[in-house]
Amino acid sequence: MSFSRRRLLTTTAAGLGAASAGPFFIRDLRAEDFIKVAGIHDTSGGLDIYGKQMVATMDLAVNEINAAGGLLGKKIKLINYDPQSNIQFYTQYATEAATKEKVAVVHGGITSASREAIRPLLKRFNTLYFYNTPYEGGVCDRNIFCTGSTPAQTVEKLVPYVMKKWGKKVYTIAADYNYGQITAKWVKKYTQDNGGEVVQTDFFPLDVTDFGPTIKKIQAAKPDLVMSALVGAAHISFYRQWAAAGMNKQIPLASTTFGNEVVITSPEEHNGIIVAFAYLEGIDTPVNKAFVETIHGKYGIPHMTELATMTYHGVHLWADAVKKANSIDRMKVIGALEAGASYSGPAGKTTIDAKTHHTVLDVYIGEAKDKKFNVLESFSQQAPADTAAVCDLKKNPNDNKQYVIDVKT
Amino acid sequence: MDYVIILALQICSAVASLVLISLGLAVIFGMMRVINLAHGEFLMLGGYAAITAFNKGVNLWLAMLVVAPLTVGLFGVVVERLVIRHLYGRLIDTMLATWGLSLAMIGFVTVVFGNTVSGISAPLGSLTIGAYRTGAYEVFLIFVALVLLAAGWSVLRYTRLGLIARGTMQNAGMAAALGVSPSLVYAVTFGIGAALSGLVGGLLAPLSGVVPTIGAAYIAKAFITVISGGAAILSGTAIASGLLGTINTAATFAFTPVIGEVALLIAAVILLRILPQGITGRFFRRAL
Amino acid sequence: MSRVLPMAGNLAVLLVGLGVLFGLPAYAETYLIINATIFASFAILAVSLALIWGYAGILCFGQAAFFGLGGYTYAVAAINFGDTTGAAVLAVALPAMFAALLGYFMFWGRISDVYLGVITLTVSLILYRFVNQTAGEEWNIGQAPLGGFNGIPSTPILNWPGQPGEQLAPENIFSLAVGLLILVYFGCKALLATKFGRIVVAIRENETRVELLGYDARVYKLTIFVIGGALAGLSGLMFANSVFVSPTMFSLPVSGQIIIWVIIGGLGTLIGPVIGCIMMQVLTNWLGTLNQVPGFGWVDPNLVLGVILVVFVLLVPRGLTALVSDTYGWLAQRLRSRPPTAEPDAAAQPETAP
Amino acid sequence: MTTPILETRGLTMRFGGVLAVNGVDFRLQEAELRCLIGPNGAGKSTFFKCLTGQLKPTSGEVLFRDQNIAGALSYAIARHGMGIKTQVPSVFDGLSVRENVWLAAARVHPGRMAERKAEEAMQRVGIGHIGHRIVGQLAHGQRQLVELAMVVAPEPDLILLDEPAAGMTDDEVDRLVELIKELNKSHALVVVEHDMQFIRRVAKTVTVFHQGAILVEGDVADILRDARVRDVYLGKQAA
Repeated sequence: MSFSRRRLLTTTAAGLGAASAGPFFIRDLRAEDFIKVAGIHDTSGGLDIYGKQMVATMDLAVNEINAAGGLLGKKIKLINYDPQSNIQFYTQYATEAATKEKVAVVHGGITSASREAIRPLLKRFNTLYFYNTPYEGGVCDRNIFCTGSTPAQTVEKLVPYVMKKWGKKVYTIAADYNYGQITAKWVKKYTQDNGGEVVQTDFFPLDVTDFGPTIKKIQAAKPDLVMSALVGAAHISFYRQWAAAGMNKQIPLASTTFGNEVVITSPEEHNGIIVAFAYLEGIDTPVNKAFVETIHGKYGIPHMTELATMTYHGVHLWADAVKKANSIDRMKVIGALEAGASYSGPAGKTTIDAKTHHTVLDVYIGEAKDKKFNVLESFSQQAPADTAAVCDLKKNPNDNKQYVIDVKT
Repeated sequence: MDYVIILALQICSAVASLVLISLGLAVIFGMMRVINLAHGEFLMLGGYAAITAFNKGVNLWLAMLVVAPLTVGLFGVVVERLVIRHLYGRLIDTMLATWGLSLAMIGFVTVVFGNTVSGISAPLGSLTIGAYRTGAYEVFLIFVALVLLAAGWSVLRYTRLGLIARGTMQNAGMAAALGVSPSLVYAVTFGIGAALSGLVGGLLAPLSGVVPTIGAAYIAKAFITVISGGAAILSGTAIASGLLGTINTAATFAFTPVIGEVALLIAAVILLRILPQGITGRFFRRAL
Repeated sequence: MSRVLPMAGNLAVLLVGLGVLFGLPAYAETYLIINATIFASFAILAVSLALIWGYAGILCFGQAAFFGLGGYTYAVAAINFGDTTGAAVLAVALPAMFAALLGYFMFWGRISDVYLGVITLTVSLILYRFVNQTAGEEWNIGQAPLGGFNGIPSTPILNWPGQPGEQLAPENIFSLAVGLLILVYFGCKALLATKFGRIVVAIRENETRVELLGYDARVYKLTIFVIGGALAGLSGLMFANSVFVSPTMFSLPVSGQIIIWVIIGGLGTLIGPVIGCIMMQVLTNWLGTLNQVPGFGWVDPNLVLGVILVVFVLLVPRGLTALVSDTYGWLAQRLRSRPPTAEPDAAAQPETAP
Repeated sequence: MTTPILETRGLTMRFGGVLAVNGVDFRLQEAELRCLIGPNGAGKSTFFKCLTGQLKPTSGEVLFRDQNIAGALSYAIARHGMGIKTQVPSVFDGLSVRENVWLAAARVHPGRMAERKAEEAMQRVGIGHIGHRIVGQLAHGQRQLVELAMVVAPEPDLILLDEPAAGMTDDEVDRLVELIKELNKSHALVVVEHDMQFIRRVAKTVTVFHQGAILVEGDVADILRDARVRDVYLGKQAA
């Protein structure tokens, strides 16, 4: 398949293109003055709560790089697409970014489904791709860098911590999709490894809002702690109904997903919940304090999550690699990133793991307290052990799939 | 024994919650043969009204019980005048228009409030039943559902408004015969239906929180409950809620929440196949 | 209106269709080809509802059920078979069979109107719920994991019949989608011109009378419903080849979107919904590129779509096609009646005496 | 004694507590023309609906050509050879007159034949000149004629006409009377009508319905002199 012969007739195509993407084609006249970078994040629809802050941090990172003189003597031009929480638009915008805008890199995707929609496309069109969301792990593809944490990195630290604190009998509730399913398996594995027992695991579709029956089932099971991997707006109801039943005073909660929920729930509902992420707003470093201040102030985002902070790290990791490679050529940049690229920012130090194209990152255990998370303990430079068990891009550079990680319990 | 009580309570709670989320829709459907697909967003708006008022310093109960229904009721009257009025007798068109309205409301609320509005905690604390605890507020909602049904029944049975309403349910021309303009009856009905939705939206906010898209979680269930119930506003809704709520909860306890949900949906499909006009289309035809 | 106009219309549609089919791949950029492929797959879906709602009067609130079923059948079968040809056939056949079952259940139960709407809606919700919770390994069908919320990202692309491994290139998928759309469009036109098609339209007008004339309306409704289901399945197959299958294919917003295309384009026409579909796709696609500055200036697509829908139902209830032809008729009349009298209303009055 | 084309035995239709049709025994011979009269609400239209399958009778038998069709579906009864013009014209408002009649003819005749039969039926009823018009835009009387043409086109054995003359002009009524007489040469007909002038012009035998049952049956002249019949109608008027 050759797309190049069509360039000859681009003028005609621009006319047709104007119908579906009017505002863009005028800017193309001066395209060579910029290095174009695309962000594809849902800023409307059900996922906008994350998408908006990811767009903000991406904008911040790009502005910082431009203020410091840009890259290779050029300014970065950021093109944002809003796929409206609809997979179909990911396909369309990724194709547009790669083939029409010819961007140097695409950052984006929130759900795993959206990542898997655009990953093969961007590989086909030879466009570098950064996915900055914590996810279930297992993606093995040399064209993508996954900067978010995976369950093994966070669950491994969280489970022993809360078991030591609260007890050995665990009840798991998780969102019913790949991420929740795999997280639940890791919870089970680490609980057993630490001499405990998961008495029950319940899965909830992402639109369930009524947790009454479950709360009663949990009471009947009498666990020492509840491990939550609930996700999304509907599932916030669980924390409310849990507190309304007075259960938050009875059985403690731990989670690897309770993040932005801290803004939406009240202190009575969330105080005491213990979480583990690769980033928490309460990280006590000057870099993070400045970062949080800018995001709150200039961008009006009330609370920063790992997704948005890792997006910020991701953009900087890419920019540093471009400088090092002295080129935006995809293979050269990948080479520079694989050569142990590392960035220290608000989330601490993030290092690219060449074998998996995931990151070695700092993990923080924190406690929700009055709409914030206090850092209780931090673990520096945790390797992506789960993906590493199935993926070795040094050995198999042509690998191109998401492995299902077999969690041995 | 405790477990049986708690199970029974949970079933009551599920039934009450179906009654609550369906009632506003049922009033509008029963009286006007209008399916308001923006019903979920009316509930959402009630939640936002209550929370906004509360955050502005209004007493929580006042915010939920007065501000929410008033706001949404007024909004309903405006919607009726601007949109619904032009579409009477065109069931499908009203469904489409109210659906457009629902999308627009989601968009509008997102633009105005964003999507990180803090919720309010449920008041009243918790109850202890043997070894179990449950939210006192959930029990309060069961009580509210009963009160609303009883109040609705009394109004329909004993007041002049109820007489007019019953007349209109039987025959749209009846209101005119009673010397009341049907246009006024419709505006008032839609307003009352909307106010009920607002009230319920306000009451549910402490349990479900508010996000612009929360309406989607309610509308399908409310729609299915009302249509399964049939034309009689109160008894239809109550019976359908009782049946579907019990099936849902029993299946959730026995299996998983998904199976509970699917059991509810399958029950509704079978019900409609057996009784194509809904429960009260066949039985209890003269009920309210 | 004379017979000349519809003929000219068909010819125009055919020319535009063939122009896109052969013109676009030669001139347009890749992203336009991909977009056009998705538009064409959806346009087939629009035709499927235009047929059963616009002509047979069956308002199906769950057309997405057949769409999703088509996509999933294709993905699961293609992963298991290796060769995709059989999978493609199944992707049309299985939704058709499902439509036959559901249609039998509804039409033999004499369910119509809003009750039919609720049942179709509920059935699509059941499928949505079911597929959404299939993330676990116990939900593998043969080689194919159903994948739950994430769908089946590894949906195979169609291969040339009999040559597994020889995948169709994006241009081929595009040609297939547009070619199928043209076929489906004229196929439906031809179908509606037959005796069967005319009886189906008569059922929409007055089902009781059709029965009193001795036609079993249920059989006709079931047949057209099955055809609609098969077309929706075909659309799902093409969508699976241009994006991939995920549970959102079954979701309420998808069903809703189809209804919006039909109402905006014009109920009771075939070309209207196709135009409505493409217009709405272009519009939502464009809305997603507007938010260039974070922090302010968000245009919420929901708000725009909602307002459009309300405005159309209130002011343009017969859709764009009717608006265009009415405007054309009005202009023609203005031009013709200019010399002696300019009172077109007066001439139209006497016919409607009570 | 010849076998009747239509016979009902104890035909009963109950709606909740109301007996709309109450144990009706009715007989109609081949090629007979019968008029049904009775005050509003006497059960005439309900009786028709039980015959055509639009309603499923609560009890009783309907023998059409010796076959019990009680409870059968309308389309099956129509295929058996029964045609009805309903009280409120039941036509396809969105379609042209020609399409309306063609749909009726096409059930029995294939292809070109259907078109010819439809054309014939339109001529017979006198609507040949308005074949291109959309039915929804016609006056009430004309819509009645369209429905009549639809009943005639497939040439059923038994024709039921529910208030065919309502809303017609004098000219149209004249043509209707001619048509009914002509149809009666080869078809059996049952006609419900209120207009006594009309009844006098077409009827030989009349059946009077009252409160869901047959009050009296007989020759048209006798019936119209019958005191009970007058009471029924006058009582209605007095109330």
